[in-house]
Amino acid sequence: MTTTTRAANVAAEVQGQSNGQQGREVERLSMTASFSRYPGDWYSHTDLGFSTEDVLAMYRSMLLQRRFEERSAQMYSKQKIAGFLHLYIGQEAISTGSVQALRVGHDTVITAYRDHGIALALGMSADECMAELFGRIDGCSKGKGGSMHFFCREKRLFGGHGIVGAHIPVATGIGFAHKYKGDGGVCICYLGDGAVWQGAFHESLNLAGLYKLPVVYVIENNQYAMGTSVDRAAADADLYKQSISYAMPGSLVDGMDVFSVTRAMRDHVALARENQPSVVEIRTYRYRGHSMSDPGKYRSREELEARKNQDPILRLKAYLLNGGLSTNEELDSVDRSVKREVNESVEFSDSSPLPPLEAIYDHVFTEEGFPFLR
Amino acid sequence: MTTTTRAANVAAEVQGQSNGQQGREVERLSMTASFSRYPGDWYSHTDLGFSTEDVLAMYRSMLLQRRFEERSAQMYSKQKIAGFLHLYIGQEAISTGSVQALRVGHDTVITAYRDHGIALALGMSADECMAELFGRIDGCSKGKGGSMHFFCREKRLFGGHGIVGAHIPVATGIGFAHKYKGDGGVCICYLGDGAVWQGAFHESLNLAGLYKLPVVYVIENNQYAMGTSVDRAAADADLYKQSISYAMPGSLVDGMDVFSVTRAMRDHVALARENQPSVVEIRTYRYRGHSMSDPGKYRSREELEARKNQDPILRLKAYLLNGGLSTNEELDSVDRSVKREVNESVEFSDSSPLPPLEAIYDHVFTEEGFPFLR
Amino acid sequence: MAQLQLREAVRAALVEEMSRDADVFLMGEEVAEYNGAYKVSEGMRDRFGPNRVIDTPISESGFAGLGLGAAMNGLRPVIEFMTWNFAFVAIDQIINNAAKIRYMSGGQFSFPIVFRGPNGAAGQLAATHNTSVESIYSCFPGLKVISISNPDDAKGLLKSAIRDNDPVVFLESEFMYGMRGEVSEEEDYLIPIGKARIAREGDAVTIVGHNKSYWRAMEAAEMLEADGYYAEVIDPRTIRPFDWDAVVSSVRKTNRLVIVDESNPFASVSSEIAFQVQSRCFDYLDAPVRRITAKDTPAPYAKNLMTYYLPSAEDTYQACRDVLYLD
Amino acid sequence: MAQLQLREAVRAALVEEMSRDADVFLMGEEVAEYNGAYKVSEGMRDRFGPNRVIDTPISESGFAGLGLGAAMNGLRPVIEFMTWNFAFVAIDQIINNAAKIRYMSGGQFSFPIVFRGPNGAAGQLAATHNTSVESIYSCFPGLKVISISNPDDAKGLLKSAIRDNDPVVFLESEFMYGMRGEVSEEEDYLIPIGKARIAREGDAVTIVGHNKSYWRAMEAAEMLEADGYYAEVIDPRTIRPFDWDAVVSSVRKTNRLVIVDESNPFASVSSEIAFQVQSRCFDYLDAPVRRITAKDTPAPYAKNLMTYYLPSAEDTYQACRDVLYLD
Ligand SMILES: Cc1ncc(C[n+]2csc(CCOP(=O)(O)OP(=O)(O)O)c2C)c(N)n1
Ligand SMILES: Cc1ncc(C[n+]2csc(CCOP(=O)(O)OP(=O)(O)O)c2C)c(N)n1
Ligand SMILES: [Mg+2]
Ligand SMILES: [Mg+2]
Repeated sequence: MTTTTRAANVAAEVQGQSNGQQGREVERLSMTASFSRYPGDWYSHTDLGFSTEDVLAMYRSMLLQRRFEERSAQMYSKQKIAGFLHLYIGQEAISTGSVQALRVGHDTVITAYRDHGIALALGMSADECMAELFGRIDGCSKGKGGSMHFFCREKRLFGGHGIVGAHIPVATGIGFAHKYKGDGGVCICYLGDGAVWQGAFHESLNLAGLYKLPVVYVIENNQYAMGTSVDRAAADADLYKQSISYAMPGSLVDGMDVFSVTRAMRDHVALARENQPSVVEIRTYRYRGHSMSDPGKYRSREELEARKNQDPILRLKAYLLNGGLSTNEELDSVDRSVKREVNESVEFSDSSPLPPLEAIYDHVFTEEGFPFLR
Repeated sequence: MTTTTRAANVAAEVQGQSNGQQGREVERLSMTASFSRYPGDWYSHTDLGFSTEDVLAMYRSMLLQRRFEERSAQMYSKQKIAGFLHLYIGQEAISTGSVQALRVGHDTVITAYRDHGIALALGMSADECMAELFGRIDGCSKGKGGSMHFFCREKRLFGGHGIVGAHIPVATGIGFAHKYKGDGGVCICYLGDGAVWQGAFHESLNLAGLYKLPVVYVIENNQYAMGTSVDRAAADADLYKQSISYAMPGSLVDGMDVFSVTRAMRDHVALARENQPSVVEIRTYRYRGHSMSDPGKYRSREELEARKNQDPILRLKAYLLNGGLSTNEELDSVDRSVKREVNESVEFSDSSPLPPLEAIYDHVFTEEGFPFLR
Repeated sequence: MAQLQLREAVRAALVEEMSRDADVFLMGEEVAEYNGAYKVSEGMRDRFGPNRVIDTPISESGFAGLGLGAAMNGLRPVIEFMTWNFAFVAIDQIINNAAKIRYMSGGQFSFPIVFRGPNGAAGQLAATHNTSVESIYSCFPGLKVISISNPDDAKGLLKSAIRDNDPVVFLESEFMYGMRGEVSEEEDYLIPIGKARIAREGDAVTIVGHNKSYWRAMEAAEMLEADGYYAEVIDPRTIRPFDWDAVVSSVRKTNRLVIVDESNPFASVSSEIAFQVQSRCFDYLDAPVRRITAKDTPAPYAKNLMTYYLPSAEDTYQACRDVLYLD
Repeated sequence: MAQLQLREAVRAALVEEMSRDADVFLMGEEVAEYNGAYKVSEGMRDRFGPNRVIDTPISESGFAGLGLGAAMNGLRPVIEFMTWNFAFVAIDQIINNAAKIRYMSGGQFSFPIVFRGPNGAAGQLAATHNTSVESIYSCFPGLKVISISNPDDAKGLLKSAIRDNDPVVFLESEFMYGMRGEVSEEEDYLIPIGKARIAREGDAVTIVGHNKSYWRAMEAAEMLEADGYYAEVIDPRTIRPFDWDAVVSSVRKTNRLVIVDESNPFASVSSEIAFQVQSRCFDYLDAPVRRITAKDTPAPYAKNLMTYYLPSAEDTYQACRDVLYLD
């Protein structure tokens, strides 16, 4: 782990000892694992080589995700949007922070159904994202996917996936192809704390470790899988430790600080570029219910409020203001511009056509003229 | 792990350190795992409370498995037996050793398709086992299962299973039922080194750890899964370490010494009786090919010969003779009696009838008169 | 008769059977503290405690297999899949272990277990969240498959399924959980597995539909009645074993069969019904067996496409008119 | 024409396509150092190196998904399942990811991938090792399904499958790997996906059979010829898309159809063929469509039971006589 210069690496050697007698050891029990940690409030923007503009752009990115989703929640109540709508609100530092570590358009990204944030952070337009939620042909998946299935070939967002855990092997293969082609790309695979307990996670990590694939497995630990808190699902709730079984580096990151996420993801992406897969657990929090129908009775109001005080956007705002990098006026105008973009995306989507009925047969196969049963 | 009195327990604390600065720790990275090891040539029979008769019985148990399988290999070439035939030869110390830790008929056992050894060690008769291989109605599974699917309700052998890894969740549930019913039983789940990389393993261990189930997961590491050596399948070839991710105890055991196996299994069964699941990796070796059709080209003759020198049966024989516990004559007569039993089982099976054709519809459902499509 | 929502009827069956038999337990994602993703198990954890109403991690293969082991070792598990779409990661446990271990053991072990959850379309959830699985599980001898269309059947058949000593795949529906209907208050109300329900008598055409499709069949029958034709509507309720006699006698009377089946068409339950009926009613059929199914595509998200995707009452009605040679 | 074993024909297709296109690779359990559990890939690791012929751990879900990701990111994987029985633990990857992601992405990503391996009965291996999976995968729009019966088709169709830009489920057979047959030596021998082969012309009855069942169909046809009746035998070769025209025109000529299908009967490929034929040939059929399938039970171990379990040429012959009303 030569690249994690600023993070402490702790290597543990657990050695078997003979059973109270000496000199009769048959095999030595040993275990090596390395861990890093990326606490919050640790890195300054200059530590990370960011200009003021860079930081403002990150602020805007996070705010765009926030406002986009607040607006889509409204549109959901107006029944402009249907199906499931899983909001990313509270987790925006992860998407925005990790994009700082990527070569967008070259490196690949794949995630689960809570995918609006990463889509916007990668630079997909609010228009195409909102239109997808509306189920219109200008949507990023042409109205075929909806909220859970945002895709963008150009930005190399490989989805948006709804079966918990099922995209993890796919990520492993995306990384495999990077290595096979030697294109220098890496794949970032986001997954929820709940997805860790699918067999697919275990199989994928072993394959990645065995074949030395350029993949970073990022566990977005927002403390809950629907109503189940991590400790009610996990035999061991420290998810970063999962890396040990595959002889991989693992890190624990404060996901409420976009700079910590940036630092961690840069380190792990650098490892991946050297074909060392790894695990990153980013601790974050989802403010909203699991999806629109979830009243969230499984947690206390106090817990929620306490977490909201760590809001990644407010935190970055305070950083900008306290550090004299920006002013309230400037940040207000960012807010206005973001709101305008989101409002326009709603108008855009409202006027985008529904797909024609015959489009139901499009995109099943690449082949034209497949003889469907009718 | 209060019960593993004779085994050394090593607890490792991996603590996160601050990143070169002090007093700004956000979270502490910590990891606790305990390991034990059970080397060979370590335990005497008196250490384990065995009488000479006990040891002779263990010797006979192992020899019965060996001769039974040598004979079934012959019967396979004579086409009395068909399908796959996976021999356990070389691994007999595991079955016989672990049975010493069980309350047979009360505790439950489940394994994969390499199941003849454990069946005989549990006290199933050579007759019913051989008849099953012959596909006759007196077989332990009435000719429905064959080599891979030995079952015995009475001895609580829950199979013999052919889909790699698929019986591990079943084991977890067998253990669940022991705990639910409060019957004090524990379940031993044997699996191969190759089965570790199925997702089912990961899911099961997490469930067992979370619900605190009385299950011992025993990895029979015979170095190969078909032609794939452990290091060609594993990101980390120390399989006992898998226990860490589930905050469970793990042990490494010399599988060529029946006493080491006994000691380890007693300790782990004791843990299970206190509802602490655990992982035991027993290192062993399979002398024969994976199944009858495997010429075993993936390993050298030298490797094979070196391993044969550690033969668990020869080792116990030497122990018996060197320790003056038995004589060549006595052991020869054990051999003769075993051979007789095996020969008789062949005769028995040859004269056992084939199932009648209408039996094809039996045992699909418990219900009588199910309206099958015909 | 009580008026219950379908979810309440399912719950009533669970509660009655768990009260009756301490070996019955309920396990699945969010069934306990959350009271069920679709509130089927509301209040059950409080009533039976956390040892009998058990939340799981998202490990379908793991907890489906756990249920099987528990069944093999003397318990009677009810395993809830949040939806049947999520059971595909666990299908090996169901079609290899649940369906076959009893057979391979020569009958020594049995599997009194129910796998249940909502099946089929559930709205604009796109391709992976709208699968109808009945034909998949019906393929495998060793499983019983039940698919219910109303609260009364839900209660009576789930109770029978829990008492059955063989593994049962029990298919409900998100869309129908809120549907109210009369439910028998008979004590120990058990509906036999394998018996169809003749929901509406008629002589012009037989319409077979299960689960949500049953309602499309009923709507079509009403439309047809306006034309002066009486359709006989059959809800098979159990897919395996299928009540062939019910369908065959009806077709021998009406000489026409239309099947509504929400599955994708190829090798679906509708295909099997067509095979059996053409085989058993060859000389009685006055028209080819027709079927209305989901489109031969994955399920789309967009609202209009999703409506188009599903079998409709209109298409069913038109198919009835076709086999009656009315147009 | 070259005389090749079926395994050699499969290998020839793999070798040719891997030589032609560096993006094609082969991955699976024991495919490399062991030269394939059934020696299909013998010598291929030596020829193409360990980066293109790749052994995997026993992680079907993991490496099937890995193949899908690789396909999505520009490669053309061939994923071998040691047998299709072992693909059930990976079925979610195939039926949800392979079949549906392209659709959900609005056509942005495609999956040029072949999943291949032996399917169906393979002898006295008992219930979990003898499953015929064609109807299961054919259920899911988004997949193409090919099932071959001889070396020539194996080569020509596998080459087409590897070049196809959509996911293909390719079904071989342990029992047939050693079977020899003529294989075209045409350069770049491609057989189009979706076209049936009329293996034998006749006018008395149409027999449809794929994979091993094709040979039962041929045997039955010969037995029938001894009686003076000529059966037309059709090997569909591709199950999805199915060549309905071939079967329909044949049945319109023979007025009779017998299907041999090694699957368990319920909702199998035979059911779908029956549906389609009764629908498209209603006025042509002189007898009900008959089918000979595996028994409606799991596969047993005992030799006599296993023989009884599988569809036989005798039963097929008898079904032909039945639809000809000969007895
Ligand atoms: C295989 C599978 N099982 C269950 C579900 C239902 N489900 C959807 S999201 C979810 C919780 C996932 O939690 P987590 O992985 O922590 O992600 P988060 O929602 O917190 O982002 C569940 C159980 C599913 N989609 N797929
Ligand atoms: C899911 C699945 N995949 C593949 C196979 C084929 N297979 C049978 S045994 C085996 C090797 C298993 O090795 P291991 O677990 O080490 O057990 P051992 O044979 O050494 O006892 C394989 C790949 C299978 N039966 N099931
Ligand atoms: Mg979560
Ligand atoms: Mg092994």
